[in-house]
Amino acid sequence: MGGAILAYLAKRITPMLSSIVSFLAISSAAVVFFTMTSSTDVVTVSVRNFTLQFGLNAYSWVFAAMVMGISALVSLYNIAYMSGKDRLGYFNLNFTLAIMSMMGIVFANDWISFFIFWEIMTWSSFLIVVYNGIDEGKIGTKYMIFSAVGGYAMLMAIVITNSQIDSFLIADLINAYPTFGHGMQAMIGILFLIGFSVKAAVMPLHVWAPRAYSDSPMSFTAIFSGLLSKMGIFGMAIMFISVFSKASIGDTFIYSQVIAWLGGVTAVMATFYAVIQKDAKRLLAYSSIAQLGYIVTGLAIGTKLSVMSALFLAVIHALYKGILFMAVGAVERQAGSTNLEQLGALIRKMPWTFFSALIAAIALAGIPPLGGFVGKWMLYESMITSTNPSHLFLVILIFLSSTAAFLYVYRLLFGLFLGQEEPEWDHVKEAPAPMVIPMVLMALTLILLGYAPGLLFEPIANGMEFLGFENVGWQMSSLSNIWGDTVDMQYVWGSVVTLFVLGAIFITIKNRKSTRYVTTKDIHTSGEIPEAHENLTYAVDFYKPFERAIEPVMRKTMDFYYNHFGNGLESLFGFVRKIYTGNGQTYAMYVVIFLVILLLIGEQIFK
Amino acid sequence: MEDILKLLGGAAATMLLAFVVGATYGGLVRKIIARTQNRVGPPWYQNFVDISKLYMKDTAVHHGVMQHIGPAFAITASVTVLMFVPVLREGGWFPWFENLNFKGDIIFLIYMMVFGSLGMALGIGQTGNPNASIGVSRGLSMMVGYEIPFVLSLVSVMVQTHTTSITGLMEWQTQNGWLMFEAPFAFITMLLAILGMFHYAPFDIAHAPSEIASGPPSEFGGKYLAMMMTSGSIFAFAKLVFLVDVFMNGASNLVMLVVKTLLLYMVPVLYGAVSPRYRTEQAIRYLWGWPVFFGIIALIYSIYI
Amino acid sequence: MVVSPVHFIAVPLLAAFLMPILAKVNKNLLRIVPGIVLTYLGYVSVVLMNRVATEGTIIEVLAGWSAPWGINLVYTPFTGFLATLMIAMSFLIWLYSFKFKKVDDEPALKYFILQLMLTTGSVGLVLTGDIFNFFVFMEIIALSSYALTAFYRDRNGAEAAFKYLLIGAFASTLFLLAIVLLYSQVGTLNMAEISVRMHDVPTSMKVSILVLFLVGIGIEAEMFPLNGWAPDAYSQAPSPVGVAFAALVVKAGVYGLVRITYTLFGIEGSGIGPFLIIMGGITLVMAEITALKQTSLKRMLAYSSIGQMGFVLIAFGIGTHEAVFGAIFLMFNHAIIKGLLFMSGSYLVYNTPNKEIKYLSGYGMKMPVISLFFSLGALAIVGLPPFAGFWSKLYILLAAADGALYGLIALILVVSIIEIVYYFRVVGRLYFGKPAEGSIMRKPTVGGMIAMSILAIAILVVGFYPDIITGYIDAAASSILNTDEYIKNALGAVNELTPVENIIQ
Amino acid sequence: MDTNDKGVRKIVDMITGFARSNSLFMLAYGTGCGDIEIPPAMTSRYDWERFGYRKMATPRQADVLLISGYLATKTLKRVIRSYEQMQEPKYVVAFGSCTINGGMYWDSYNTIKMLDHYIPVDVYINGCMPRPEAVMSGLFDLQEQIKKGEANGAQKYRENLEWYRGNQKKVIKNWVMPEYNW
Repeated sequence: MGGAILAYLAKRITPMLSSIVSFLAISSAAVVFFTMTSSTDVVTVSVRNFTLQFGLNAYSWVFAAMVMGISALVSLYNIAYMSGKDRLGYFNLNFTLAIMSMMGIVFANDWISFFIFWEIMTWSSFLIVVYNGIDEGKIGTKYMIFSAVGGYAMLMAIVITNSQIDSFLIADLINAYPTFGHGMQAMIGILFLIGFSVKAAVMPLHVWAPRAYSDSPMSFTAIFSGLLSKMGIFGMAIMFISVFSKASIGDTFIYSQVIAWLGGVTAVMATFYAVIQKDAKRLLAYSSIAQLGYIVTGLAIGTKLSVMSALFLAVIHALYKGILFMAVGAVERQAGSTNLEQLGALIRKMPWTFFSALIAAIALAGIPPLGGFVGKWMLYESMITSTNPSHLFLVILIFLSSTAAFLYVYRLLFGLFLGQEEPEWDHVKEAPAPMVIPMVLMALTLILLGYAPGLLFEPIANGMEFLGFENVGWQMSSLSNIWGDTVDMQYVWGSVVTLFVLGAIFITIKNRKSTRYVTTKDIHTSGEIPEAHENLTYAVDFYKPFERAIEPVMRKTMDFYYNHFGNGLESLFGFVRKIYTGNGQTYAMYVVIFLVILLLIGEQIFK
Repeated sequence: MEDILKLLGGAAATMLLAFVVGATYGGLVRKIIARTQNRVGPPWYQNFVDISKLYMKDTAVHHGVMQHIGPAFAITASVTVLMFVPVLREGGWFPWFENLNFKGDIIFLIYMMVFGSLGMALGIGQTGNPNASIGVSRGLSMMVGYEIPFVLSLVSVMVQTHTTSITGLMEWQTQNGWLMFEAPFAFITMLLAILGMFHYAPFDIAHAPSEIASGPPSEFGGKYLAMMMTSGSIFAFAKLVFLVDVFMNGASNLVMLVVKTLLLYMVPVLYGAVSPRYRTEQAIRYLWGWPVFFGIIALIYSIYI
Repeated sequence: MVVSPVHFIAVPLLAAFLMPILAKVNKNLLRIVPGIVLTYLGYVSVVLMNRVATEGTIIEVLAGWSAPWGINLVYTPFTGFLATLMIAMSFLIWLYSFKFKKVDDEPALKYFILQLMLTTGSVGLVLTGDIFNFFVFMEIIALSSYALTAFYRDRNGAEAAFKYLLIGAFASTLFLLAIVLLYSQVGTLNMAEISVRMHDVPTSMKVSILVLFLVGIGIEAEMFPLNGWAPDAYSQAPSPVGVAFAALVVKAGVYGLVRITYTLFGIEGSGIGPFLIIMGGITLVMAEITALKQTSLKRMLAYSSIGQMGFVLIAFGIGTHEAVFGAIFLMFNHAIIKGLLFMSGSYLVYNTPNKEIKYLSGYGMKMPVISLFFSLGALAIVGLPPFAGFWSKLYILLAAADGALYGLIALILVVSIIEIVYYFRVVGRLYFGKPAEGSIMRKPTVGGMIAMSILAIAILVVGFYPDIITGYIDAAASSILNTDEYIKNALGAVNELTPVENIIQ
Repeated sequence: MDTNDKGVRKIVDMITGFARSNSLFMLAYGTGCGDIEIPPAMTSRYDWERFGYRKMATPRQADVLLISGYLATKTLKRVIRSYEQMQEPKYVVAFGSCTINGGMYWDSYNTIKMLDHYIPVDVYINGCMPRPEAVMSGLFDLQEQIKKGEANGAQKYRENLEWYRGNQKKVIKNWVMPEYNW
């Protein structure tokens, strides 16, 4: 299996390939994957004195399936989206590399190959981030720095682990972790967590994310925020569930608390930032950070229900955020702008895009009866039923963020698709089929998962049992917490769908003949007649009141501090480099001084 | 088939009840406000007249499909909430009022309650009326304001009673007494929260009458407005019943139900009848002030009791 | 014909001296001869590598004189590996600079001669088993480097060359002094014998000799603070020479350091290991910090290669087999990667005013291939998988972890983050922004393209399948670590002529 | 059931008439001095909410267009637009002598004398100004008409739209009224 992926990797690099080739490659890989998932063979590649293992297990199957399915669809979208752009080869090479490296990460059985693919993912995504050539705020460099911090923290943890237990296998770490000393456990745990938190954009390490998401081409951002960030979740779940739970020390409890609260704070702050954004891409980028915050919190709480909800949300988030980014990409490609304050009323021009975006938005807001609600419900229940008081306060944080999420969800739909129609956007057409089909397919998947979440519970439950939970229970379409309280999705669907259909039918047939459509210029304007060019839509500073209300917490961004830190370092280095004066005598003097010093203290140094 | 029929019949009966009571409450509220302003006020059945008149209006214009089905969203949400809320306490069931009470729980209801407003907001958004959009922006912002104390109070109640289903809550109350007294801080928080929830003054900035022309529903007339008013009265009733179930152990018969709900309803109404209007950010700051404070006390109380 | 290590010295020297005459015959011979010579040497080295792999160390005694008076060449796996590497690199440099100057102007003559001399010097320095020849070859390197640094006869070149000369003079003096002292103590110049007799040298004398050696060779090895000459030399010399410095001179210096510390004095027990670690660490940090603040591409590359050398020193200081393996691997990687970076970088900045990075905006579109090479090199040298640089870094880190030097690991990783910053600043700039008006791109020569693509392919291959060379490197590492075997081989060859004891009295 | 059956028709009409007449949502178009008489009618002295009257802010929701005081040609355009945005059944109540015959502006060059030529008026209330009692009695008349089914101004307007349009275009020189209104 891993061998197949590696083969694809190698094959990618040879030709400068077009989008179609990459789509074919990815989809064929997907087909290969979904057809031979049963095979649990282990491919080993041996390098000098250690061997790289690739294999599939119940847990990684979830992520592998997610990556494969979604990236196949997205690469189909990619064909139409990238058509007409230049340097396609460059883009698609990295695009495919990133996806394949994700597969590599998921398949890796040992830390070395994990790290190798992790870094490939990092630099290929970096090259895509700089593809558009936007360099506001040095975002590419920033992304690279943060990823490097994370990656190297992980590398350090890996080599230390190897020095402890002479093995790179993930399983061996899991088994050996309890035997380490406390300091060692703490160090390895923290280093790994830093490594994963960067990709999962947890609060203090999230600075790179918004711009990196919004500046890279949308067809990649769908992957970037949907899947690539999930790799951090992938690792984190292993750490939290398999490793820390076995730890002999109490302070893993502290980690989980800290990380859980960090996740909560991330969710709230990112949501607030998302609410006040003016650009659709930026809004979605912040919202991705917020959603990842939920997932991290769910993992950190670590009960059966919360972990299940976290993994469920991970998959669902990949779906709906993929749809939303693709929809925004479609709007960007068709209308040439993503500014929420200028666009409007595209619903009549791009109905399919609107439909899928609507479904995705409902799922994102966690409103029943779609899949998003299932994940959120499990998260809340797991927190409320948790024995740990701090989770009960955390649940308020999460609730705040998910209530505020309605705001930006509505802002997104309203800004792009609703509001007054204007001659400026009359030329806009519906996106071509290759872009629409993936969106609609994924939307339908969301609906299906809302009706029968069990389809997704099954693999997740298997994965969790692999990770070390006992008998994770799940029903096909009803949720239940440990207090035995249930929500029956089928009845919810029954009532919602019946009522909605009844209501819609009633409202449509009620004196149908005289009901008519009038343009959005025909509105109550106190008798005034709006000219064709004047736009009466209220879209600028849509949430100004809310902004004013939350203004106290928004004064300083984390970015601000990082920039100051960076500038400080730069100036320090500038001072240090003065040692190299570029003057021959100085250098000679250095030599002499060095010689003298060594001669003086040589006795002490060299026995 | 049999129970399907029972379900539908029960649903219809409950809807009818909810509509009647809700609309009557609406009329009473208008009457009460009129009294506080030293007027006579309309007859109690005024809302029925209005709604039926609106249903009878001939023409109806809409600005697109979302506005067309927006009211359908609203009525779906309110009736679904009604379906999942036990109208009468166990034992005192009218045989057909047991709708779907065991199929959902409080978290689900909290989310279901915002479903309608969001669907409405989508419909309103398509009208392109600036006043309507302003109303939506204010309304959603204020929703963030009052959801927090609302949720705080409910969470503390759930923690205290170790159940998240309403029927469970009611069983707990039949054994240990009303949560209104068992969880006093939670109740205070809830009272403060519903001030915001029912959108009466001082929290009526969302559809500020005569400031932004009748706010979000500006462009809705005829059957659309009628449907919104229907769902509004049903929704009000459903919310009241929900609160009564949570804090006053439901009601065993319709009379008690009416009394309790009316008592609870009077809080926002009377408070609103004599209040001026908050601006949005003031409202949010207010709702995140004392209510949240009490809510946190309630949470601590419920943890360490 | 029978091949032997002697050819490494003899052939290029001969060629170098013949070249002026050949140039009289036909200008074109001038640029062809080095190619032929280097190809032949490559063949020789490959043959010898295989022979070494099978039969073990080869000792070649020159001119019938036996050790300790005679000159002898010791071809161990380690030295052999380095020699092969150097010859391969200088062959690529020759390819790269094939059309370096127009045929009819006379600097080309100098250039090729000097390059050959440089190669001779470094290969000889690596191969010789005799401390005085060591010094001689060091001088050959130094002289040719001075000349090459000042190759463009402009002010900067002259200044750089003068600095280099100044410091280099120190180096030679101290080194010579050390040799004299050493000879006065042990009465032999053969390294093997020296290491045999080292233990009965009084400590203070030993230390002072060591210090002199360290300083002398440390200058060549670009150890902080003795590396002031390097950046100017790198950036002022013609770009192929920069490659030569990175690939040959520095490697020779490091080899000298290692040979002296490991073989003559012995690493374990003595405080040399920690000393090397500390000095390497300081060198690494200082160099990378300084590189971060550079505005000129070549200077940046120069400082970065200093940093890499510090990294190598750290690895040698750790001194376990893993570490030495990593160190040699890193030397190899650094040679090829930095070669690629210098070659492509010099094309990038060929026309930008004083080689500043900030003029490189958008070259990615205009010179796609070169930019691709540069990015590849950048990715590889900061040690990102799946490129060559990753493995060496990984092995060194593993060794450090085994030594429980967690602080050191953290230091290395922090420094590599700095490295990432300044390399990716350049890469990012290459790929966004618009090229400045009227920036003329220089079309790379065919030879240059071939050389660069060979290097790039080497990087990729080693990255994807490191086992292709790890075998040799392992052998090299064990050979450098195993001093006794070195002595046995070296002296074993000697003993047939004169037994050790009658040398002593 | 057969809606043509007399009895059924009668009952239906009765119900509709009752409902429509007892909840009049008013869009008050107050220009000039007339509108000052509305607040006393609304507030505690006369309190017309007793009869189910109610002020509405938007024409979409209103049944009655309450035109008070004189109309200039400029304001006429707004009135027409508002009237056309209202949804049927809709009624017009004009009060104050200015709306009847120009009143004290009878010789003004840009005051609308005969409002009836431009939009159909169901009830005129005379007086300058009519006191709240007068206003309410006028509204009672309107209620009676609605009950009897005689308040069909909108129907009239729809039937001879051309005539109304012609009159409107005559007085309104720069006619930019968008056609989507009606």
